[in-house]
Amino acid sequence: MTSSLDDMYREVILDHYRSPRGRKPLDKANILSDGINPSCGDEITLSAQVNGDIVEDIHVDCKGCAISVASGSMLAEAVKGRSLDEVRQIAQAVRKILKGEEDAKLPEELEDIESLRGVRQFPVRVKCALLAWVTLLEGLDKLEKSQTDNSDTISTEEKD
Amino acid sequence: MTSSLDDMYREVILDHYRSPRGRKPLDKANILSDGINPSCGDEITLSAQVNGDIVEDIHVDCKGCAISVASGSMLAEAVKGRSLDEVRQIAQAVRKILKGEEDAKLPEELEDIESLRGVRQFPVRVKCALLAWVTLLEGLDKLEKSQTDNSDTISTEEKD
Amino acid sequence: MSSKTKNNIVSTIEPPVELDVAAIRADFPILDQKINGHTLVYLDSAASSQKPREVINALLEHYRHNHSNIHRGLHTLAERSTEGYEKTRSHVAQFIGGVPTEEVIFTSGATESLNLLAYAWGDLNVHEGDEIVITEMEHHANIVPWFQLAQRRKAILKTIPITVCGHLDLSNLDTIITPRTKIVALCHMSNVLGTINPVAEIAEAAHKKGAIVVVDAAQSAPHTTIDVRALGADFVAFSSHKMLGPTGVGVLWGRSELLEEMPPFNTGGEMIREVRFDKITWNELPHKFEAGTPNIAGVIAFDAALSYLDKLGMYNIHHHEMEITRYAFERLSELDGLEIQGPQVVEDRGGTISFTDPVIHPHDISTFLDSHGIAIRAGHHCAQPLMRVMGKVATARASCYVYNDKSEIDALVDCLKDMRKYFGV
Amino acid sequence: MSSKTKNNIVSTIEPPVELDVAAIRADFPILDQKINGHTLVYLDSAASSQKPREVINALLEHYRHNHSNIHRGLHTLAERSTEGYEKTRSHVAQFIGGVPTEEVIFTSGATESLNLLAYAWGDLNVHEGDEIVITEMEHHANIVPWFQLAQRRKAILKTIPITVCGHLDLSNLDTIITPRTKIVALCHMSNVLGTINPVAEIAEAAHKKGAIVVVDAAQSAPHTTIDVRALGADFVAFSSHKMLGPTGVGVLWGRSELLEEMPPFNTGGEMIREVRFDKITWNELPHKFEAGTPNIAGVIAFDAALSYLDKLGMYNIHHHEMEITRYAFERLSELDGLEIQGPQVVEDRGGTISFTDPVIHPHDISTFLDSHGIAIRAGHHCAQPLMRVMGKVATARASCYVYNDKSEIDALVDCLKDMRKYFGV
Ligand SMILES: Cc1ncc(COP(=O)(O)O)c(C=O)c1O
Ligand SMILES: Cc1ncc(COP(=O)(O)O)c(C=O)c1O
Repeated sequence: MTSSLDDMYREVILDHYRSPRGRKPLDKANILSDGINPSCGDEITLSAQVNGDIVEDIHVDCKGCAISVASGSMLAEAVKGRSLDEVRQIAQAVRKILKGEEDAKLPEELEDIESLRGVRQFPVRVKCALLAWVTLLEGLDKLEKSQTDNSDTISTEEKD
Repeated sequence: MTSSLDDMYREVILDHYRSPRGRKPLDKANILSDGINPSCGDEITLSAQVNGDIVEDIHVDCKGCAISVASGSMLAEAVKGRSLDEVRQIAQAVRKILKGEEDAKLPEELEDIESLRGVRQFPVRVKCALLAWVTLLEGLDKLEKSQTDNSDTISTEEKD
Repeated sequence: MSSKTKNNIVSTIEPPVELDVAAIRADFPILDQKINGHTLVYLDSAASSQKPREVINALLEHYRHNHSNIHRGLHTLAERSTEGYEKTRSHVAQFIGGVPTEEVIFTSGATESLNLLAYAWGDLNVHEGDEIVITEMEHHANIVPWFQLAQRRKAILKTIPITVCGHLDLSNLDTIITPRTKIVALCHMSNVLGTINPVAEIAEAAHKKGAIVVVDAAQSAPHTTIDVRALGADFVAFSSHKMLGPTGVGVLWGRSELLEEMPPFNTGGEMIREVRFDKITWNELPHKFEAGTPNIAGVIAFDAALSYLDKLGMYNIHHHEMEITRYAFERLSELDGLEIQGPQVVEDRGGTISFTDPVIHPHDISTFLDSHGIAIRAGHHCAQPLMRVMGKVATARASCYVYNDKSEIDALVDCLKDMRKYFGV
Repeated sequence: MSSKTKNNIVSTIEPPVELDVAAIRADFPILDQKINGHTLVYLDSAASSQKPREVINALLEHYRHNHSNIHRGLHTLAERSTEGYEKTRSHVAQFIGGVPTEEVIFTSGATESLNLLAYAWGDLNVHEGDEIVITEMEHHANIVPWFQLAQRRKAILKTIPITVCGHLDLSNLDTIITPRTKIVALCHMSNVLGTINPVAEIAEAAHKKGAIVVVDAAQSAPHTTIDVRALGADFVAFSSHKMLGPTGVGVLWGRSELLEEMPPFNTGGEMIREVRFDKITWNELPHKFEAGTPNIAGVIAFDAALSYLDKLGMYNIHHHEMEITRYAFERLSELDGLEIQGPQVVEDRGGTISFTDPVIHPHDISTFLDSHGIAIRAGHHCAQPLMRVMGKVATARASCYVYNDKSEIDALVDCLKDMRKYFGV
């Protein structure tokens, strides 16, 4: 077993992989965002129920590798109950961490996510770890756009 | 001076090059054929006056290298006064000689042309030596076609 | 060379000669290295093959002694380079069944060969309402150019479906290929399923309806004897880099009648006869389709790759890979639930084995194997539509070639077992 | 690297560093050989340059240790190959003036780069009655694709004429480039005349009329500092093989705004995002334009070529070639009646010298020189329209590069004198 393999597949990652969080589909959602990783075929569907400013619940359905599944599971755990601003900050911090920017900071209680740093040794897999977070950011952007768009508020729920 | 250079530029070739035959323009012509060698820019204009079955006079205007000029000059010398059939046979024999077919035969009095064999050691130059002869063959084909074409005999003279 | 000719003619009656894999491996310098502390086991030849010393040396020799631009030059180096380049063309012509040399066009790869066709033959001959038929098992290189052509010409793209066993389903061929069909484009061997398709049979059906047949031989040319006429193909495309040759070199073979009538694709130097600002005439075949300075060194070294394949014999290579595949099937069956895509009968397929674990994702399989020195590929293998038909997001793919042996299958299977323990699933 | 940056910034004030040609020659194995009994004098670099050991070794190293297909792979060799390939992309981006990496697209050569543009940008943006402006001194690669585009789109091809001295005649630029002009395509340096064109000035005129500017830098990228932004270019094309790199590799640089709006050219693997039989989406830049397996080894070795050029310094290289050209002009003037085409002032030109003898045809010059080990080119140099303008059928062309020195000019001139005796004219 080489050490770099264990660097990537840390115990906490394997744990998220084996029992991913946020797998329960939602009845209602006002964030709905799909992501694919064209180079390897990972697919993710992310839906979230936002109430006022707070992400009340989130559903992450990820068909992908241990890294993308674990990353999606960590995301589900991390964003639930947080404000949209916080969520955006976390997602951006994870993106920075995965791109190797050392100064990116996460709230202390989210140190699980720090374990994704090990993925950086596997450049091709960085995309897998990123997928969920990028998809989330896109979903947030869409939500924001639909809210600031005065003409016609798009209800993402209707997309179902 | 390497020997293969002298193989190509034999004395007889240099002689034809320095004073090419058949340079006098014709008043009338019923064969008119242009040739170019696109890979190197050689250009030839060949016109001949055919009376009955006999090539009475020929004009070869060649802008090209020593080999193509000498080859054109040899052509002018060789075909004048011969029948169309003979001319065609000679042109085909030269083509064979230049393509390395050993059994190609030329009338004895045309042994000058044999000196073109040396060009075969310079594959890129074979095209130069061929140009005049291929252009002649095309001219003969055109003439034949216009003669067998019952509908409308094309007078190549008018092209001037 | 003689073994090649022999194989072409009497391949089905003479017994194959077993490859001396140890000797072959010694010709491939790259194989003699450790990856992550383990001896490299290279099972990714369907993506790109490794190169024998002869090919590497041919590149070296070219740049050390002979390099120059070709065709236009009158000096010694230009002649050497031109001669080397044209020698490969003759070799290719012979390698694919003995076709006229001028029917062999060098491109930068199978992908460019297929694009050339879609643009140059397609735009000339495909009109509104016409049909282009491909199959569900095509590589993107044999899908996207036709999709784009169909878009440009308002034509219809149709597909021949596959059966659950990974064969083409020809039961409705008559309704799929119609008098409106202009092109039937299909792979000779699938890069995912390994399936060898009955090209000649389909070609006959296509020709009856007046369609031309384009064969993507990217996966078959490296592994089996190719006789383009016997296949009934009108055009055939393949890449050097998958058959022991350098990257950046591909072949398009086409029947000269068709090539003659086609306009050029890329234009520029070499492919013209005469250029005026008001009129341009094209050079003769094959130069009409080879614009600009080609991959001279690559083409020249490709000759050495073909010679290496000739020496081994394509029939022997195919047989060798069938043996390994048979063994791999046997050993992989030790892994419960592991699913192998494509034909289960080795006679119907090449040595490209796609598989999925019921739980572990192909990426994780690949990363885990790599950490033990084993190189396989994981993903959609540029065949997303096929993945969708198979109901998979991705597969793991182990593909073998002349330098692989059964001990490497053992390494693969043992490592897959360790992997299951590691992931604890 | 530092020397490159230095040259880019302060090139006009710092004195050039003289090239150590003896040391450079030792890096080029091909130069150490006899041709027809004479030491090779290679004066044909404008057609294709020779390769230093570093480039040859990079190819070797790739195939001996690192080869795999790129981008799609999750194993060590795939990562090494991908990393090497992308490293060259960054290097090119820096080499041409520090542009965003995703604006650098690898092609098979300058010719393909220009074709890509003519098809992908041209078919999208050029409409009936629009104008495409080129110059009289273009290489066929920068004529024929535009001619074809004009034919396809019923557009008009116009040319900027040249003066008797071999410069562009810009006196009527205002009437040549009009509001209907969509594309102005011109070479930075002529491959026949050696002329360096005032691209920035023409680009300004073109942009004022709303046209885009395409620069054929095939002859300048090897010999001078290129800053694509300073040139005012929208697209720039060049080839690796003319600048110490392998054959089969080219570059298209383009402004990302323009590249983004363009459809892809070749299609297939790698350049897609998602493929369904009814809908296809494209990958992001630069991958959208790189379909299929590229010339991986060639691109990787191209990095070594750029490093070699960086080390010497483009400014020093240009200066070295000006010195040789100056000397060549001097010595060639000893030959009565010998006519040199193009600018006679070395500051206006590169080290590519076309000449004609009043009597002896360029082919004969080339063959005679070759028999004495001297490699030059003879012919129309893929610039037939220019030849017609100059009233020549062909020219002889001697072109120099980093490994040439003045003693080789002496050899050339002495041999030309012998030649006149030999032909007795
Ligand atoms: C000015 C110019 N443009 C374009 C080209 C075409 O380059 P390539 O043949 O490498 O595609 C050349 C080289 O011959 C050239 O000299
Ligand atoms: C079946 C098939 N067709 C076409 C291609 C494209 O070949 P290339 O990428 O060499 O152009 C491939 C290789 O990936 C393939 O497997």
